[in-house]
Amino acid sequence: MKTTKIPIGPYHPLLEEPECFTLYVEGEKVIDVELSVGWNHRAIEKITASKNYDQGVFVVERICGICSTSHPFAYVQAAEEAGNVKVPQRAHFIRTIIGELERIHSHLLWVGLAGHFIGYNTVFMWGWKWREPLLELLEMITGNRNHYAMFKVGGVRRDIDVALFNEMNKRLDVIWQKTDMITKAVLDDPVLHARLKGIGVLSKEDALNYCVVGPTARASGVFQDIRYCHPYAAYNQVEWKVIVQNEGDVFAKAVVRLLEIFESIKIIKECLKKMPEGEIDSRPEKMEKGDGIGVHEAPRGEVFHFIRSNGDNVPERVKIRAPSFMNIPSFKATCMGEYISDVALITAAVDPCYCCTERMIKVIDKEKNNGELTFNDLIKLSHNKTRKIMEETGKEFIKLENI
Amino acid sequence: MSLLKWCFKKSLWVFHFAASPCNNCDIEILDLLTPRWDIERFGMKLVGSPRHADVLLLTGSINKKIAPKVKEVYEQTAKPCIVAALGSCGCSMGIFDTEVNYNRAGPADNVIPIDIYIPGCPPKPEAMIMALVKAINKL
Amino acid sequence: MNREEKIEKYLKELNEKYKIEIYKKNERKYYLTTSKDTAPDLVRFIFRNYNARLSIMTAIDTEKGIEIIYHLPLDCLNAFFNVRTFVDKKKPEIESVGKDINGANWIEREINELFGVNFIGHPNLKHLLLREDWQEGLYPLRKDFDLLKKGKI
Amino acid sequence: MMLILKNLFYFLIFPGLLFLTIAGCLLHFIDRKITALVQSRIGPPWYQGFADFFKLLYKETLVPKNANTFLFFLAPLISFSGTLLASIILLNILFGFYQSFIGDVIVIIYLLIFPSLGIILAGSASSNPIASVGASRESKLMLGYELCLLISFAIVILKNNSLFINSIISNQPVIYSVSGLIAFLTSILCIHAKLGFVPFDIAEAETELIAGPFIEYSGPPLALFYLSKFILFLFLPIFLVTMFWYSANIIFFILKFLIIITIMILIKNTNPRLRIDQAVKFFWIKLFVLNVISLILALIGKYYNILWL
Repeated sequence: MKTTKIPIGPYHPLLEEPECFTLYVEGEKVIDVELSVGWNHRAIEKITASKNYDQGVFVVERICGICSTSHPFAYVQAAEEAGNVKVPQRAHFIRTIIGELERIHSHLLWVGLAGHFIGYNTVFMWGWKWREPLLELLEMITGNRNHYAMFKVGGVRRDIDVALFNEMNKRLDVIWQKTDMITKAVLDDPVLHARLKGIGVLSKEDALNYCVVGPTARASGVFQDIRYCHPYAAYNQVEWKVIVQNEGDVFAKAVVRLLEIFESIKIIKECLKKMPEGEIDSRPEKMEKGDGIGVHEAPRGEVFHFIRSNGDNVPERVKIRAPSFMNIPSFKATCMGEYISDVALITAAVDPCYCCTERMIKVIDKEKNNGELTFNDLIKLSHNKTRKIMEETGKEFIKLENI
Repeated sequence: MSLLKWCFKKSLWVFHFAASPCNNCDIEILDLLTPRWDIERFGMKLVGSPRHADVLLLTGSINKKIAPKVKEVYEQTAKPCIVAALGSCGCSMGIFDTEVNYNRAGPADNVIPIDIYIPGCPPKPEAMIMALVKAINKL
Repeated sequence: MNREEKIEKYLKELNEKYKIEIYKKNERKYYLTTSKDTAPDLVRFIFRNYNARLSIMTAIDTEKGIEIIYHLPLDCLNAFFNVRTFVDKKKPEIESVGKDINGANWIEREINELFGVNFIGHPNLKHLLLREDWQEGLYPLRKDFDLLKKGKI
Repeated sequence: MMLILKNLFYFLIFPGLLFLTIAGCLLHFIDRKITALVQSRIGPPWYQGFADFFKLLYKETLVPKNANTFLFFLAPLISFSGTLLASIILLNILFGFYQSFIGDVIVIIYLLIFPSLGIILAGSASSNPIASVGASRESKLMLGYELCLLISFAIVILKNNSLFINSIISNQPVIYSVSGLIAFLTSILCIHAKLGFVPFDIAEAETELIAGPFIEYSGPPLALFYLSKFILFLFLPIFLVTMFWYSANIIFFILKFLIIITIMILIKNTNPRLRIDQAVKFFWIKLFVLNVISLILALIGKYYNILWL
């Protein structure tokens, strides 16, 4: 069978962000995936190491546009643990509300995009239409549609006044019905079943071995949710349940995300009821020496920040790890043996956020020195690549090591 | 020729092109297609390949790795085309404009000639539509 | 057997098996400092037996050499085990964990690229982040990285 | 001399190029407007079809370095000339300017292959691996729906036992028989796939293969491709109405034409894109069996000349 090499990206309408993976394809079936990332590296760790704690929050917020409150959430918690700063109770509740509002609009965005990837543009338009009132709500509370600048070491920058409470409840009820409608439309549509079920399956062992996080892991039966396992902010004062599916295919990931929207709405409503009075910022003066780890369950998984502070107001070292950094290598396990038209959907099922991952590099062909490869060059290239793999591994195609 | 120029103004095909952004501007571009801010009213359509494109929406502060690709795609688009730098990253490297950033290849106009600058992080969809309308009148 | 006893049992086990020095930051974060050669086995032991998850490895450029911390969250026990080792700057080398924890592949490639730590036995130690033609021997995140002679464009 | 002028008028002005382009662009506008309204958006202005087409003429043409330039420029010409010729023949016969010659149904069916042929040629001519995958998908899809289309046309010819369009028009419309109805519905799905609308737009699946075979085209060649798509969207429903459901006066004819258009747009907006193997399976297993049954029914009907069967 003639194998052709399909370079997808770095510029492809399917992907908002640049990321390039090369598929080795036999006819329509994918036999090998080569991942190249690195288009987005903006040296954020080096920049944050030269900014003090207040400026750092703004830099960290601009890592990713969709989860633009997850990184500050983790950064601020890491700084508070490093310099053991106290945070008032009301600030905890406001942080939980903003975190959950962002999870809803991020999941609605994903549902729309998934619909767009399989050509179902009406779901794309609906999903994004019901996301607009949410962004307006966030604009009312924080002043900006996406980069909220709400968080600060030691508390929150702005308070949510009581007048907004019933406005939030009204909009959340509207979103509850609409997501209900979308979930019914998505879950029992036979064509969607045909397109989503049984493709890109990530088994539980693979999920554990690749250390995937977030909905990708929960869709493969791994019980892991940072809000439940390592409770922080106000998540342990509000009861909600973790959603786990076992099939591990794209359909399970869609179900996990849709049901999580309902959980988030429940969390916000309860937080609004139980919101205590009190001031929202503990205005820390000095930071003690020490290390701090901050984790937060972002819409895509666990965001991890590590800060080492040496007493003055500039952190000595900031380590940032986005959820997609662990989820993207799992393409290797899920894309093998699928059709090209499914690969687009499988890579999107992980809801990769390449700006978060900020780890992108392009594999340049050494001998040709990225000269213009003609069509039969491509075929020759993938031929000897597959032959090399066949000899090396003795007829076994999947090589997990060289990602 | 004025008929063709009128047609060019009335049907701009937009190609979105992310050069190491924080993908907030990319999501705002997609917001333009949704029912709330429908740019199809002005005849604009998001196309997949630079060959079909008239407007090049460049988002993000370009890093060293992506700079050659930016030039490559710019040559690939059929002229006459408008190039728009979107967001404060595109206009002036935004928050990443420190000499500490070892991986920077400068804001957008270091790499390709830019016609429109749309500031804001992220720029509001209304701001983007206003910028595109201004670009149309400038043609 | 509730949370604290389980953690105490694990720590006692680790203490006998490996030569480690335990520092308890608060009741959820534990830092285990060991030497360069026992760290990978310790990490594999924790990963396999206590079904922990390798969240990330942090590398920090300190006077005592390059400090590498393996962060292993134990999800069912709401605790973080962080294994800390030091690698000297002249010849930074450590055995790779990537062979049996697949998630660690990219993490080690990134540290190798930004700090220059060589991971023995890593299957595919190429550039992950920077360009292919980045100047050899120039590690951006090290303290002595001179901003003037940045990598050639 | 007068004859040449008359023919030129028929070819270029009335039922020919000008009329087709205007009607095609208007139809394209109706299609996009209805899709926008379904998605609760305000659609494009009425002149959107013209603006898109003429703007592409204004752009420069880029040819990839390794592409086979002769084939690269031949592909749009083939696809455009095929659609134009087929629609001119049919419309002239319908408007009574030309006499329908023996076997003109066969000629039109033969000319309908040209647009898909043009797309496959375009895909393989431009040296882009993505375009070649698009071309191979288009050929697989064509294998799928051509068979069912031909069988449903065979039923019509069988029932009217003639190859003249005039006689097909003059006889009683085929749709009022069971096998005719089944053939009509399956042929709607087949032309849906020929036009490359959403459930079957696998060849130029926008999110997977960027623009499929058209990825390397820009400027006038791309304009020709889009124009042939517009004209096909106008011509194919008219062809179906003449074959299955012809009615003399214009108002009923246009009404039936609009019914087919709305059916197609509704199908387009309400379901996602199928994978190539699912699409081909759908055509070969589900539709093919249905067509064979209706063919047998038609044969029985013919033999025992029961009219309703």
